[in-house]
Amino acid sequence: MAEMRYLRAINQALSDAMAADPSVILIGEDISEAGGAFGASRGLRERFGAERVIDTPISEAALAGAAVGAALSGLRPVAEIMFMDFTTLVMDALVNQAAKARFMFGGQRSVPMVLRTPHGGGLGAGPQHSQCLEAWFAHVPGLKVVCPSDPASAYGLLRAAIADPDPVVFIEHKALYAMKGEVPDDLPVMPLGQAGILRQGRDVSIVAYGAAVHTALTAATQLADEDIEAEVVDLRSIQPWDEATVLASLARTHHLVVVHEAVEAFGVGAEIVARMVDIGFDELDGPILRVAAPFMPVPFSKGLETAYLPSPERVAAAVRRTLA
Amino acid sequence: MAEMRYLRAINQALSDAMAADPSVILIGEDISEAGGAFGASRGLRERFGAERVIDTPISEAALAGAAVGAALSGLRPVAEIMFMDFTTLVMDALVNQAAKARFMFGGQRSVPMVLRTPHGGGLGAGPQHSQCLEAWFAHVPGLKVVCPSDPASAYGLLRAAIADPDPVVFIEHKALYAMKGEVPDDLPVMPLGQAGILRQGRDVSIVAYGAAVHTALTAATQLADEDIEAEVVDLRSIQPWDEATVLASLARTHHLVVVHEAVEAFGVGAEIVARMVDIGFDELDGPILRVAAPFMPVPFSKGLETAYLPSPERVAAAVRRTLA
Amino acid sequence: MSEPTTPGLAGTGHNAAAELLALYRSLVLIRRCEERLSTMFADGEVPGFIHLSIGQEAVSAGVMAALTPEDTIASTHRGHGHAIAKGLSLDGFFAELLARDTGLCRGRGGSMHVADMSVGMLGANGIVGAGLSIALGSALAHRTLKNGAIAVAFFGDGALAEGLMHECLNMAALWKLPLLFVCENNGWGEFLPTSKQLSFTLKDLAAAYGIPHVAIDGNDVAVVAAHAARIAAEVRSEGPRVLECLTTRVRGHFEGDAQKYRDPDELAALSERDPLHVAASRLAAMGVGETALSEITTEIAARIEAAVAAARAAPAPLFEAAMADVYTGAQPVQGGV
Amino acid sequence: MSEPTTPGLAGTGHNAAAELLALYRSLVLIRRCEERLSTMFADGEVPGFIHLSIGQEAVSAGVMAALTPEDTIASTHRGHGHAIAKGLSLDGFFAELLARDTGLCRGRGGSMHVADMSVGMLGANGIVGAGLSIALGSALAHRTLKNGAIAVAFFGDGALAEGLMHECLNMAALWKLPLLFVCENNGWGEFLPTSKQLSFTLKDLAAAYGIPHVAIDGNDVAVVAAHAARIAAEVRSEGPRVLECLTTRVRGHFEGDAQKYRDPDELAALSERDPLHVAASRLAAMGVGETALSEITTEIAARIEAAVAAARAAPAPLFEAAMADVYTGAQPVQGGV
Ligand SMILES: Cc1ncc(C[n+]2csc(CCOP(=O)(O)OP(=O)(O)O)c2C)c(N)n1
Ligand SMILES: Cc1ncc(C[n+]2csc(CCOP(=O)(O)OP(=O)(O)O)c2C)c(N)n1
Ligand SMILES: [Mg+2]
Ligand SMILES: [Mg+2]
Repeated sequence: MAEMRYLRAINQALSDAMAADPSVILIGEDISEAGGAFGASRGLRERFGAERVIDTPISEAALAGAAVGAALSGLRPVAEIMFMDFTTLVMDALVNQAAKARFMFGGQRSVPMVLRTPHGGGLGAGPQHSQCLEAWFAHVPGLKVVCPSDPASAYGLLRAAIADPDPVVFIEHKALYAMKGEVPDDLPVMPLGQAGILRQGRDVSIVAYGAAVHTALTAATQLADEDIEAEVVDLRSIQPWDEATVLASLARTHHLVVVHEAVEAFGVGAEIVARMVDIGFDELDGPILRVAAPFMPVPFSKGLETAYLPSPERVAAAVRRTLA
Repeated sequence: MAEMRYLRAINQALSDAMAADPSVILIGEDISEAGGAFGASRGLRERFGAERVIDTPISEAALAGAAVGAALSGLRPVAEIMFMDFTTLVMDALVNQAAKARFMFGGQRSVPMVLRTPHGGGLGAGPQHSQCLEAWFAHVPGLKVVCPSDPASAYGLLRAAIADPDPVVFIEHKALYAMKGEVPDDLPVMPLGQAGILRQGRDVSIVAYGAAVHTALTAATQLADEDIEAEVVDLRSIQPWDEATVLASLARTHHLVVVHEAVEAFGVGAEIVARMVDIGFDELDGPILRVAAPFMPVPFSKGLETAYLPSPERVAAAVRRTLA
Repeated sequence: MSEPTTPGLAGTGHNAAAELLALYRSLVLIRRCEERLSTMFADGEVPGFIHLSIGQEAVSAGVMAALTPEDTIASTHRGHGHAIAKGLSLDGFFAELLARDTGLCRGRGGSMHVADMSVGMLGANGIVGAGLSIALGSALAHRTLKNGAIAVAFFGDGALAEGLMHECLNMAALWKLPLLFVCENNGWGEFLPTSKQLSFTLKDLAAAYGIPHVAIDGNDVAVVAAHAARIAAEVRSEGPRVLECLTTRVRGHFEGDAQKYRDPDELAALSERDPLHVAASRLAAMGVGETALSEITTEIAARIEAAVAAARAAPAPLFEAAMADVYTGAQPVQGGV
Repeated sequence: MSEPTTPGLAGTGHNAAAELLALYRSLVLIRRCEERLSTMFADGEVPGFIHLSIGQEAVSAGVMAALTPEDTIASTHRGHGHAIAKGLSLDGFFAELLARDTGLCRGRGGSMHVADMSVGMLGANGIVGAGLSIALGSALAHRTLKNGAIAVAFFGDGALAEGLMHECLNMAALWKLPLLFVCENNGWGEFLPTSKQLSFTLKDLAAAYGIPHVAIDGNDVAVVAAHAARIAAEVRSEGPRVLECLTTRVRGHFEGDAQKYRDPDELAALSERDPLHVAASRLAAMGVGETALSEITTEIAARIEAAVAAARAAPAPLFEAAMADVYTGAQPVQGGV
């Protein structure tokens, strides 16, 4: 085991994937000479050359579309979109091209590309630099969506995403970049679509992904003081997500709370609730509750943003409510 | 009461809104000289002039962004995007600009614009001309989302959307354009955010919107033969949606099925289920089930598309399952 | 519209005639396929929307003659001609248009999504302009893989207004990619002349990025082929080029469009520029007589009938198999049907 | 970079001096505000990201001098200068940057979203290029409403690569809109010189659409003001124009950026082109002495300190009030907190 930061784990995964497969290229704005706005590709130009670590003009639509064309033509491009908020500019490439190519061409060819992008608030970056838009992508057949919560899963899932034959939207959380965590020495790949149980508990299941996993863990610690034992499930993959693990946890605890930083309404949590109500109805001893952002753009002011983001206190309150 | 087609109701609403308010303009591709790809703006150039019914180049991003700028500068633009699939190109204008302007500028000004666009399958138009993407917009604070099921609501809701101070995504269904229906002679405006109960029933509530309302009504007729009385709720508005009416219906029937044509996973139905599980848990006598499209792009072949689209049979089966 | 350049033919004598005859064959193949589709569409046998390239065949035939099988193309909503000229399977084409399981896309895509990856045809596209960035990426892949291939982006004059046009021209020029931009300038974007949509010419736009541009008569396959051969070689060794083909949309925007918005005189005048007619005249001047041409036509008609018959007899696609095409290998767990 | 045009000043004699002094005041106001913010940012008092326009003030001051209060502007991530020169409330500005309830955007937007609709400042923008289409729509509104106003789109040279640039230039030219495109060409897009991002010049691009373009020294406020006055009048009566201002980004891309990627010599050379320095020299040549200038500086410093003090004393925004700003009037029912 070694300690590694989340950002470094991503950098290492990119580096290892490029070393292992010469068809892996990186493409994005300020990713090459500058090493990425957040530093995810630092040192990779030096190691792999400017032909494989490509700085683009400020042309998101074309760079994402180019990733699709390159993936159809023998490369495994990893595109970076600097903030998830800017994925508004690449929706056509992702949704109408990447996601559908395999299906609409009758399975002739897959589109092995990854689009990496950071989401989330906490930096006072305001309404256009903080959004969590993963629910959009999870709603699109043909895309996979991943959102790691710690360095080990950031490394393992990114390696899996790059190796995957289909297009993957790989979502990082800006506020986690500096987070340190234990990573096994052999740096294992983590399969897409598998959740992890980070804490076991008999009373309630809390399902979360990305930075919200830590909110859930903190809430679980607080709840333990009240003799409520919460099981915390880290979803890791959002599309496909690990229904079986969530259902099994629900079958043990009979209570479920879903937590994420994205807006609650029409968010990822809604699907988890709806699916559990469908396939797990008989297991339910209380309502499934969601703790997520209110229906508001991410505000700039620190005070507003703190009130906006899901807190351990709100998670604990939801747990108490469903147990009541 | 007069009979009117859905497409004609939209045309009439545009015409009446333009006559009532000189600040209403229409902007889009082939909407002026050609009267719209589906004919929604036929005759309006002749009546209101080319300055108010504006043909644009094939530049979706700029035309949508121009609608935002015009709305901030004293007009009430109604933009048309020819197929909902092409809204992939206007996400930035809608999501980062229109939706957030009021909030991020501290309430200084509202953005009174409407973006009209048709969704849905049934025409064999294939994967890039048939999608139902309303869940994306419903997830964005600052936007409103409307989807009428018949001529009367198409007229009434479009008038309300144009009069509304905030940005509204107004979704029409291509397969409904030719549908005839009764429209009151005085052509009433219908408030956004209010559902309608199209059929009363004691046993189960079926909630739907757009073309799926007719699937639900057909299913209800079939179920009546089995002595199952279904109540059919036409949501009409998706954001905000009429929780109170849905909850009241659920409180009467204790069973709920949600139907829509969009992909089930992470779709609009998930939110309705999740919300009812939260605020209506004690009313539930069975799982809330969804009937919607499978996780697949809309296929071209008629046979595949028919299997893909929600059918009255699948709705009836879901009703039987939740009642079992 | 820029003034078209009209150079001499690439070769002369016997070789030139043989080459032109091969191009003529390609023209006839596209034309007859589309005419066949038009009839079947009118009969209700072809579902969905179809956009025919009748009148524009010389662009497809001429450009594709300059390409190798490894070269890739990204196409448009009006993509039949590109696909056929690139050599896609005819059986697979008709089966796709008739939504059969034996179709190239197994009935999932239809006209707007015909593709044959095995011949480097990366797909027609329902999104105006989208093929531009796919071709850009394909060109980038060719360069990275050093495989000597080039990519070709086909697009209409209406697509010139899309933002992606600018982004791709800039990136192609900046990176000197082996990318050939082929504009089929037919004067129309759906129902509105592009003169009402564009404040610029492609010639001037291309000049801004320093990409060499040439505008040619896109209805004369000999001209297109000669230019395409020269320019494709430049693209292979030097970088991006723009080839603007002035051409004619004879049919409506899609089948079923009565074109009431078009001047009847303009429509009537189109027959003079009919690519088949132009090529046949050239061939006649070279001494290739009617018989050789009608032999081609007969042979092609037979191939098409065989393909249509095979398509008609083929099974419809199955839903479960379609579900299995969304992702490679195992499906993600999803509720659904 | 195109060769800048450097014309004479608009006027001479007493009037010219008075005009230039007013421009100088605007320069100083922007500079001192930004320097104040820089200090407060370093002290941790200003949250979020801030992009300063130090070195680029002459563009804002010069262009805005040509506008009426009814004219509208759409700005960028580097928007403080535009906002201040357009006359937004200084108290509201500092209160916004400090995230107070008295801020122009009541603490919901911050630096990247400063706006003051009451003076036609339609907002800074966190999305590169997005202001272009907002200005396009605003110009369309002005024309439709026949109010005689014009719209101005500010953008950086990095934004030239966005597809929206092309779409908006085309539409503005096609419709002859009263829209002034102002490019602040500082040679950089974040951390990479735009010479590595662009294969074209704005001059050549604008020429393609037939939009008259002029490139000027954007650090000489007299030059900017003279050109802007002339060009704004043309925009008002004739249609779109492009004004390219060659300028200098003195600070990092955002505060906290150490600019290690920049040549120290290049950075050192910037002081010669400092807009305040250039203006002061011109004023000196016109006989306006140090005293007049330092009076302005002193007065402005006092205004700024008052604004900062008021902002510091102002209350933080309340969550419930913020929720009420998402929509006009009553909120849609939504779970949430
Ligand atoms: C992004 C997008 N916008 C609009 C459309 C609708 N549409 C289909 S074809 C077309 C006109 C295209 O004109 P052009 O590129 O000249 O091609 P042509 O039809 O003349 O071959 C339009 C507007 C579309 N398919 N995609
Ligand atoms: C659509 C989009 N892409 C990328 C970014 C990140 N970004 C912010 S500023 C900037 C550089 C902009 O360069 P330029 O337009 O020249 O403005 P300058 O910073 O030089 O004033 C970039 C890439 C963004 N905010 N929006
Ligand atoms: Mg055309
Ligand atoms: Mg710049």
